Amino acid sequence: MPQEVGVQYKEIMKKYLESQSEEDLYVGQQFSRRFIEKNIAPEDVISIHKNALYELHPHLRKQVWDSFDFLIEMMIHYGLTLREHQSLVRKQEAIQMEMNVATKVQDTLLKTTSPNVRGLDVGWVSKPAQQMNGDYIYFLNQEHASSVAVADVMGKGIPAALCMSMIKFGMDGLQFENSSPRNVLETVNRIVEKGVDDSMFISMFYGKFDSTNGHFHYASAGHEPALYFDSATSSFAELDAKGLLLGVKKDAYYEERSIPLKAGDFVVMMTDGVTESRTEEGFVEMDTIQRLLVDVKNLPAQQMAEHLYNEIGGMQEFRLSDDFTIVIFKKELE
Amino acid sequence: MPQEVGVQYKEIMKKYLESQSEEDLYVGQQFSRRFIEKNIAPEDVISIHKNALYELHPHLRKQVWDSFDFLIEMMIHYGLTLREHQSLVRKQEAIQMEMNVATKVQDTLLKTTSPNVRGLDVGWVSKPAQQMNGDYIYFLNQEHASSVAVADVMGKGIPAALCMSMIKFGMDGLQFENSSPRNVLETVNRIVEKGVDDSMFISMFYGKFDSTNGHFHYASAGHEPALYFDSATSSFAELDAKGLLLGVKKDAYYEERSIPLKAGDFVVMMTDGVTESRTEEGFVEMDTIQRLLVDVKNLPAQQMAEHLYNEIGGMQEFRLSDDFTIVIFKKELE
Amino acid sequence: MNCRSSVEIITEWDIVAARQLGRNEAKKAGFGTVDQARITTAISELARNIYLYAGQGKIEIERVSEGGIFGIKIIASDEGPGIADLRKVMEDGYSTSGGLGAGMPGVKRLMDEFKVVSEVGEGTTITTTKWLH
Amino acid sequence: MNCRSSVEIITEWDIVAARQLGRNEAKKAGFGTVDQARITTAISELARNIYLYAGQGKIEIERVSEGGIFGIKIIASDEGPGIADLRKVMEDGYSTSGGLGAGMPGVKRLMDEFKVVSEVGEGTTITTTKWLH
Ligand SMILES: [Mn+2]
Ligand SMILES: [Mn+2]
Ligand SMILES: [Mn+2]
Ligand SMILES: [Mn+2]
Repeated sequence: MPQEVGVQYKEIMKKYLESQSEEDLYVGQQFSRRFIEKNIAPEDVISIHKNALYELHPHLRKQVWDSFDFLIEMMIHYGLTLREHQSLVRKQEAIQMEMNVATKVQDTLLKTTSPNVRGLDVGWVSKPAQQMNGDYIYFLNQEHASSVAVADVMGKGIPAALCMSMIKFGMDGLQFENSSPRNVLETVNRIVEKGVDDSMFISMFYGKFDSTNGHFHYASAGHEPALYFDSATSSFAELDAKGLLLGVKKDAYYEERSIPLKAGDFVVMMTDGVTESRTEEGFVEMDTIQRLLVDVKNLPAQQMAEHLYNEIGGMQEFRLSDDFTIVIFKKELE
Repeated sequence: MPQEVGVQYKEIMKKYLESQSEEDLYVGQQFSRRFIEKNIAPEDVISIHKNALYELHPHLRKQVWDSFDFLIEMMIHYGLTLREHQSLVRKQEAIQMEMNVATKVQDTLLKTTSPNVRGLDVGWVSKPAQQMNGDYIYFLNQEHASSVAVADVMGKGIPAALCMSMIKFGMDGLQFENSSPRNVLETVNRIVEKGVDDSMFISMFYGKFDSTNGHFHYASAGHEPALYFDSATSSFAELDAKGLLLGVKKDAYYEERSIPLKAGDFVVMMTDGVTESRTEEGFVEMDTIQRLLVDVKNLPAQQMAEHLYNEIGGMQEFRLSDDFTIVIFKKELE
Repeated sequence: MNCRSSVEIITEWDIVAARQLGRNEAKKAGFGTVDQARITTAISELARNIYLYAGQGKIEIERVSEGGIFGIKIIASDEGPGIADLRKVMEDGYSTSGGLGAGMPGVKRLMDEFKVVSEVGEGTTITTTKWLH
Repeated sequence: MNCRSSVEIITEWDIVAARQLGRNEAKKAGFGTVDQARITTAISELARNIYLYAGQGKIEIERVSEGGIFGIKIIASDEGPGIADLRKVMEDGYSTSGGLGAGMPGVKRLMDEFKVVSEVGEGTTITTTKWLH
């Protein structure tokens, strides 16, 4: 460690010993902040201190100096921990960089294209609570139908990301003729069941808007019910269907249901990050969500989704405790 | 911090001040090891030390005690770093657990089955340098052909793992009629090019043994050449074919070549983790690899692969600097 | 038990005044030397943040008690630019590598309780308490 | 410049003897108090490992020089069970949480150069050097 640190230390301490002023302690502490950066270990500080004291008061009894040697010995393990910390910080930075790359890869890998089918207005928002999103939206676009899978992978981070890529490629391989919600969930369930071990579960809601007859078909693998807004009565109903989480059982059965959508009706598909949003006052009530949706029911679907996120996210100061995903399918006015 | 630590500290220091023996320092240091575990910060140690010295030598001049107050002030930032370290260690442990889950998911996701086609003996080894493997082996088994893709994803860890899952699902979707090496690489290249951003490259060697005519067909996307052993002349030749790394260019062209395999001939496909193994004496020479293979040429392919790993891995004390993958296709003796 | 003293932070020397006040109050409240130093360091960091990022503000120090336990509460407030990304500010900066000193996470670690309220364009108020154990 | 002294490690008290020898040699070589303490701690850890895991072994201490720079070399050897997974032993154990003290990574950090040779069933030899800067 540089000689000059010792000289400065002595000067600052000398002033403090004369004045005992807060100012000198402040100067001293500002000075000490640089120690760690300069790789000066705590045992080095004791040694610097001992030397400074010796130069200022050389005639103290021998035991004082011996006691400093003892103190140095007691500090060695702190010095080791400090160096360990520095290596851990570097490791952590490397992991952070890796996560940044992984997030970019995931974004590119999982990108999906909003549907564009006549008569349907689609909006969506998906925000991760931490760096990597464990919620997943997949759009399937066909000539006369628009479908969406909204999934929530249990767990977060890297394992969840791997699972999602599996879902994506599984769904990429789906043939047109099998794209009914029930068939999709059955197929994806088989892929997930085969591909991952028992500790991984995925909930999924699959909704399909058929533009030929204006019906919304859906099935659910243990997912949050969707919300259906009936514009005629200005009331909400939950859309749910029976079905196990993906990956639990090889030959799971998924119920398929449907509902006609009239102009101005909309369906809101969500993950539990929306319905179980926690604020300082407790969970966000379903009533609140419905009220927020009604407030903006005449806006385009994308603005509706963003409004819901801004309001509910805002209630928790955007410190989400879970990934937050909303997809809105809204039947356009003729 | 517990009162009793101070009492013990004083006793140990007192003995040391009387004897100045190494034994007392040893006892002292063993005692100090527990400090960090007990959440005693370095500034606490200074305070304990000051009190102990005061009880042993109360009549030292005032400046000594003031100097300890100064020293405490200088230690505060060390104490903070220590606490930061403890929080970082916990974070690191959480990441480690996540990585363990991810590795398990990856293992299940990417599992592949060794081919079982008449006349061909297959062996393979794939060892990661760190926790997650960035090399990837994919076997494709057909009635009269056995194929293998050996890939090395640039980069390691999580982003690499995501890429591999993409390759796997891409290849799962391949149709039988398109399984010629050139077609496979062209298809996978399109998937990779579409799926990942420009920072990700993958090298791949694709080899296909056709049991109907005993030929080995191959193509390469910027991968290490394979080694062909001609049992008739007991000599090696490199098998290479022109082709860009996967993901560089959308419409990359891949050359396809082939070679007849006679009984006792074998082909060794590797990643650069094998050919660029670094030992204390420098890189492992190709000669060494060839000699090691000849030594065991009469053993089953699996044992050959393991022998190569044990020898080359051993030279670097199994601290691999890169993922290490070998696949051996050996034409069986009639 | 409701005497609140305060120091306006305008120049760097006011940081020293705030420290001095904090140390005195901590001593009077019965904290030992090491905790006095910790409380003073927390005040120092809060005051420096005001000085550096808000230009000016105020440090208030109050002795408090709750359920028979005594402690010291520090309120650092300013009408500066506010903190846009609280999550980021509260993240460990790993003082080893950074040059910014202890920062918010450091203050949180030095004290027992910690709360930030901040609005962009409106200012920031940080309330933090240390209890006599 | 080739005097090698050594201590047999059989009982816990031999650890103290090895420390004493190391401290004396480090002092003679011209290391300051703090580095003396670091070298002694490294020896202490190595000797304790021998005592705890190999039962018995030897610590040798040698003054060395290379290109005009002087230093001290410690060789810790035993014929104990050896280390099966060197990679794991060299990993940071994060002494904060573990109870095993500094361990191998700690010794490596206390010194400048470090090398382990170990064979299962044959024993372990650790060679580590610190240079006078
Ligand atoms: Mn989730
Ligand atoms: Mn969720
Ligand atoms: Mn690689
Ligand atoms: Mn490689």
